[in-house]
Amino acid sequence: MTSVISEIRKDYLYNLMLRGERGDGRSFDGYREISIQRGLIEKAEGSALVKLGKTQVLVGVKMQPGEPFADSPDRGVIITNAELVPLASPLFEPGPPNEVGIELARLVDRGVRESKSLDLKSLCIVPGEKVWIIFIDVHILDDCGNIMDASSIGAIAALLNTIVPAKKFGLGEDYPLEVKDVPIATTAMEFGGVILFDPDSDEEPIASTKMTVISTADGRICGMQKSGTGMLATDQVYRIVDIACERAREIREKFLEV
Amino acid sequence: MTSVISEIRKDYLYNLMLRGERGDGRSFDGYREISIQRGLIEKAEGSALVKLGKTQVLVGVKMQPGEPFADSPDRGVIITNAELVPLASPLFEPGPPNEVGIELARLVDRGVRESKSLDLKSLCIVPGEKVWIIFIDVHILDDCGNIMDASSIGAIAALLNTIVPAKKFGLGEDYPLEVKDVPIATTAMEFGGVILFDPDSDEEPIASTKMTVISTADGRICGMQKSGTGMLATDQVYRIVDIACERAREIREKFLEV
Amino acid sequence: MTSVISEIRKDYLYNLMLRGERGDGRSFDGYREISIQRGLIEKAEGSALVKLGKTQVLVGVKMQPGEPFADSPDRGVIITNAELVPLASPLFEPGPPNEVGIELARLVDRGVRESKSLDLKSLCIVPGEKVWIIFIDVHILDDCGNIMDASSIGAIAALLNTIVPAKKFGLGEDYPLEVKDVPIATTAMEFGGVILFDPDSDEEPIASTKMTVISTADGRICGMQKSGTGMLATDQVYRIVDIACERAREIREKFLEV
Amino acid sequence: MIFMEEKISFIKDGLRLDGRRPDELRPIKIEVGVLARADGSCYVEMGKNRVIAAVYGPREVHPRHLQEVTRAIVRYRYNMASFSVEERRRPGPDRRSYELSKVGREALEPVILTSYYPRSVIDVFVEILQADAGTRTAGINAASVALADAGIPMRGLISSCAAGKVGGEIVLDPMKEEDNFGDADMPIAMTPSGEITLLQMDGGLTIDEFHEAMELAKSGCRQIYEVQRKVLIERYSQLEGERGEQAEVTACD
Amino acid sequence: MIFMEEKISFIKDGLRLDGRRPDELRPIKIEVGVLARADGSCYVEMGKNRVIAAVYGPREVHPRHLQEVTRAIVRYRYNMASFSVEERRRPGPDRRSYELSKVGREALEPVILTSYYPRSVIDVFVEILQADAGTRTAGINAASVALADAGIPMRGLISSCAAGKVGGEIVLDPMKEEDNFGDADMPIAMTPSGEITLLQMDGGLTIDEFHEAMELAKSGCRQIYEVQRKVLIERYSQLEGERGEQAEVTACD
Amino acid sequence: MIFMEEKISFIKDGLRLDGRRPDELRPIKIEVGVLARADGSCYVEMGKNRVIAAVYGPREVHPRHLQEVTRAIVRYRYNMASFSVEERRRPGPDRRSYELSKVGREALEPVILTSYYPRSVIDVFVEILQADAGTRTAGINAASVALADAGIPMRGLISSCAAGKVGGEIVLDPMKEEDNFGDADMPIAMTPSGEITLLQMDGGLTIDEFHEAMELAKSGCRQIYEVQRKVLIERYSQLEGERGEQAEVTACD
Repeated sequence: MTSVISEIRKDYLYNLMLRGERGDGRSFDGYREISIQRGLIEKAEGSALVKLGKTQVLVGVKMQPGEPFADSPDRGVIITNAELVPLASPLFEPGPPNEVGIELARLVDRGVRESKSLDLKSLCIVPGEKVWIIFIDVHILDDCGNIMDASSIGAIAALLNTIVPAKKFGLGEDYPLEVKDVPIATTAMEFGGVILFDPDSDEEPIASTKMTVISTADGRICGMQKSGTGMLATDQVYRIVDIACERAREIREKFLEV
Repeated sequence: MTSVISEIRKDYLYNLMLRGERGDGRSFDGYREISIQRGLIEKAEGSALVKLGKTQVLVGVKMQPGEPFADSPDRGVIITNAELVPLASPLFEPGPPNEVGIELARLVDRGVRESKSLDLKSLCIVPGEKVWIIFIDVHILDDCGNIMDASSIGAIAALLNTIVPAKKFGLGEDYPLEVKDVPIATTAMEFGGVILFDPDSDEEPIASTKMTVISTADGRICGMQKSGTGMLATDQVYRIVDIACERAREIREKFLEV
Repeated sequence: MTSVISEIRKDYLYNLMLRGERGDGRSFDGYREISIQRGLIEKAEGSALVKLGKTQVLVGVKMQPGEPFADSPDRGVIITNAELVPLASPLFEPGPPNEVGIELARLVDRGVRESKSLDLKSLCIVPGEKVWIIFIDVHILDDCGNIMDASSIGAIAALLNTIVPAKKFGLGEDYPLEVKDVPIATTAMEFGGVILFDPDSDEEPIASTKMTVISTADGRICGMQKSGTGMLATDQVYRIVDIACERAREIREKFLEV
Repeated sequence: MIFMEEKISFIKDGLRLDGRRPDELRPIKIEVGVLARADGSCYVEMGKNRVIAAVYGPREVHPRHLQEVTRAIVRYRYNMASFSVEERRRPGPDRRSYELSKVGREALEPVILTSYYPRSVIDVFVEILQADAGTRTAGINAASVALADAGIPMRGLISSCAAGKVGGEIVLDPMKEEDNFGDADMPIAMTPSGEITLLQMDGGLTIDEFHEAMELAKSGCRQIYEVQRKVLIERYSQLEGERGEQAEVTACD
Repeated sequence: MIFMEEKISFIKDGLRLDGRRPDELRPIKIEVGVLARADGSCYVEMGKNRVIAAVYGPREVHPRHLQEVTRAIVRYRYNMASFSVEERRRPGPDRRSYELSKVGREALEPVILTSYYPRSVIDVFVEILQADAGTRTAGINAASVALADAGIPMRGLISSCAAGKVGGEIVLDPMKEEDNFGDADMPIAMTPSGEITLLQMDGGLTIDEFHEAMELAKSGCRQIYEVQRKVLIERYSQLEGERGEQAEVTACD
Repeated sequence: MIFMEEKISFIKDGLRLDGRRPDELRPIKIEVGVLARADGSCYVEMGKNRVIAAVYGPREVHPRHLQEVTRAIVRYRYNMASFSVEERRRPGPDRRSYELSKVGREALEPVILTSYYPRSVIDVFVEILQADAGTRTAGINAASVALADAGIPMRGLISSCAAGKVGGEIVLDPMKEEDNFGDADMPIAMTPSGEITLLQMDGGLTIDEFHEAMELAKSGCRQIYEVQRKVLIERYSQLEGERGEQAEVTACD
């Protein structure tokens, strides 16, 4: 049953694509509507609820003093975690993160880290002893496709909204967390030679390959990840990267510039 | 097979109840025989083997100095755990406690804690640094019904029997643990409008609802928990609470008064 | 299918044994060829790749300063672990060590420990505070039978090859780990009254009982373990022990004497 | 009940620390149909608590051996987001969540007509996004509406609310400070006709105080029921009108 | 073997620290049929060791794929209560319990007629309530009697006992101090006809000492076997008489 | 990318710290058929990396519900030995190994003709015996040859290699220091005809640098492919000749 329906949907979407169309009328490189609601979780130091079409992701940032890693005694610590809770999709199961959740968390983490959006040295309190630990917790609420990009937007939006809770720990007055760059992940999928950006939950199951590109405000690439069991020609990769950086710029300017 | 037999037993017990009777001849609010053997485990600071009819529960209390919780630096710590080991019932499985075991442990813990039978402040050794940790370990040996009440009786009996091992840790002479109240849990089940106390393992499977009431020496309620997938009318709840406090008083006076 | 083939093999091997023969032409108490390659893993403080026939086991030794156990404050710590990774056999599964892996690790550990081949007191750095932790990690690569003996040989060979990394931790110059004895485990299996040493992967499945004897350079026994669901007559046990000590002596002299 | 060093005066001039009367609920807000993937869903705010519930099913049971021949099984998972509390908590269930999942399931199952769907499962997932005392009752209220939204046949909605004892007085719907430093906390859940499906208590109550707390908690449940009902009615009329829009109703007492 | 700072004199005037002769068992007490839910059960005290064993089965195997077509599988779970040792241990199995569960199963399985019950499982659960050196042997002794009590067909009872080397001498059934500070420990288990089903050793023994220890341990097993047998005979005659009473026999040496 | 206190000069007189040119691979050594139990196996050294891969299958799927009706599933397990890195790591998978197992599988699956073996599984196990930057690519190279050795039908071999940016320059196959203190790392895998099956990047690259790194990494893959091919050809001719011997080819550049 399921497979019959999915075959029919696959055919339908494929025929649409041959005519240059998508199920919801978007262009191949167009994104669904984006909205960002910051500060929903007062108990978190920063938070953002991102809606990307019907996809909903809530990101909370918590901060507390803790020990630095031995190999970077004068730098703060970032810990990123993603919960793909079964509330969000019939396909998610309870339990510790599986490889999809782990890959998502590690990609979000890589975006924040490699873009150098946080100055980890400024998060040192006492070198070798006490630094700020920043927990970025991604909580998927409704998976209607492309939770990767929604999570990435949510993470940086929550960080932009974060107040360092210095007072609570006797470390002076609270102050806004300094964010030096705004990395944005954009994801494309490939199916039958066609490249689509921001796939929704109808399109994702027919993708053989997805590719995520994370780019910074100055147009540099700071992270990439191909996933899925298909392959991409080099020129497809180059094209995805070009469009990805362009889309990231638009999203950054529209929603996240301060 | 199993379900045929259980249907027959259900019918049989139901018909008995209509005539105001129980399988073993007890009244609806009567308890099975209780015996308490203290001090069986010399290696524990306190211990009690409780027999409630054929149900057997062994509770051991161990004490050692440790760190207090950050939010109560001048108070001792109680940690209660219950092991429903597969030795005790064909229905128990090896592995970490499931929700039944966790609920049991948390209820036993609540009885000790909320009755204020232990003066946690007197268990502080060095404020903020070192306090007594009290481990209450409930080991179910034979589940012939109502392990909740047997465990609750076992816990307080073992505490009443506990010697603080001060000498072993260089903290002066050993002394008996001070116990300021004797909380007793009593459990009723509901089936077809009838309320039975201290259900045995024949009766428990037909219960749609159980309710446990924990009460203190001065007749106050210090804990309650409804469990099971049925519901109770308010007057049923009130009736259970009244009888529960009465039964608890009898058990306390007969077995636990010092 | 599998069981038909295994029945046939069992018959074949049994008939061979009746004629005093083994599948590969060895005598009943003969070992397969042994080769030991030390130092393959430069990142480990000591390492040895042991080939016992086609069986391959890689043992790595790592050392780092750490806390002593409370009940032996002036002694180093040995931690032995065995990974029966699924690369090594169609019968191994991913996941934490099962009882076979645990038994193997504990036997290897017992050999090193009970033979007193390491002077744990000499591994103390600051009594009660800092001692050397020695990790012996056994990594099975190809299980063609008798991984027990291969692991035991690998462990002591790796230890004989270990350089204490004092410099890395600011504790003076590096120096070779002192090894005071060379314990060797030898394993026999029993089948239909016949005792075979060093069973290969064709022979192991038909064993009802195995017995491992670990002996030291001076011919003392420092560890024994019977395993499997069969039983042994006392004179069988005595015979195994005699041959085991003899075989161990030969292996020690040929491969491990320094 | 955490210990308190200084005596807090919880009630002053007949009003509580947050300005409520002893028998007054915190502001409550309920939205239904907030998630697209779930079969039914509901978002609830009770004071600063923010919880969301989703229902999936009836659907196939995995693993199979949990399947029941004559009825649907009900699963209920209470889960706190890492960022929902003052100090970040490690993700994953702890002993408290196992207990709250059990009592949450047992609060709802009595009204679900499970015999309609043999061999299947009804999954209820409750996520606590922000916690401020009373998450178990807020979660049950959300789950109850989400079950209705998913079209699961029920004997009635379940409404849930706590009563507590603070500063010697019985109060409705205790918030964080009252829960932390109060003398007793008693969450209940009930059907529209007043049958009790959840009852827990810890602290210390005399029998008389217990009766008073019970009646107060029941009155709280009745008020919550009215909001739940109103939200669902609007949702259905709206669905008949426009189809697919979200309903939102805010009610304070 | 833990290390010892000062030399303890383990044997004085031919007697050990607890007054026993070198070839003397600790007091042993065996009760059969001590649990109502289990199919067979047994309580054993050997010195200060207190262990209880239960047998369930033959019964259905879960999960199914563990099932064997031609015989019953045997499972054996050795578990220590948290309060059974000097310093409280965390509940749940550690590496030692996995090993002891394996060797315990392999000590008993040789005498169980597993082919009588294809596709089923015989579950043996051993709980160590108090530990004082020798829990594995006490557990095997209890499990063996519990198997008989459950009516599982066996070729014979298994009896288990350790010999050790302390202060240069081979002794029977070492207690805690002798185990901690001794030179060798060698637990064995055997059938009534003397076949070895468990054999472990750690420490240091010459071949001659090993032979001596083996013979001593076997004599210990024979003594234990007599107690096991006596208890079971009384149990059965009692069952024929009164039905359902518990049998208790205490025997020292 | 770990932070570096002092500026290291990564390239001096056109050569890197280990004497390589920017577009030069580390010495590579490949052996095929190194394990007797596995259906296919391969040992690879790339610089100081030592990895071994085994393939089992096509074989039955356990647990069953993972089975696919129309094709074989592919499993890939990347595992580091405890002693493979500078500081001993705890055994068992961490988040990094889960990710590398996923991308490793996705690098190989595109060329495996899985439809030939419905309802079965092809298991690929990669053990990192010593790690020195580039273990994921070394593992994929080994796994690809092991698949061929196991006779699994494939559209072509997969070859894998990284390019990086260090000291402002794009270099091939970064070793440990270059990876730790460099500006970017970009591992790829590709088919003989140049299609990309793995692509990861972290650090910072302009679009132009990215193009340069891509072309360089592809040239590295082509060199590795030649070694893989040569080793397999020797293996097969050898098998035809002597049967059962091991093939070994060492190639640098």
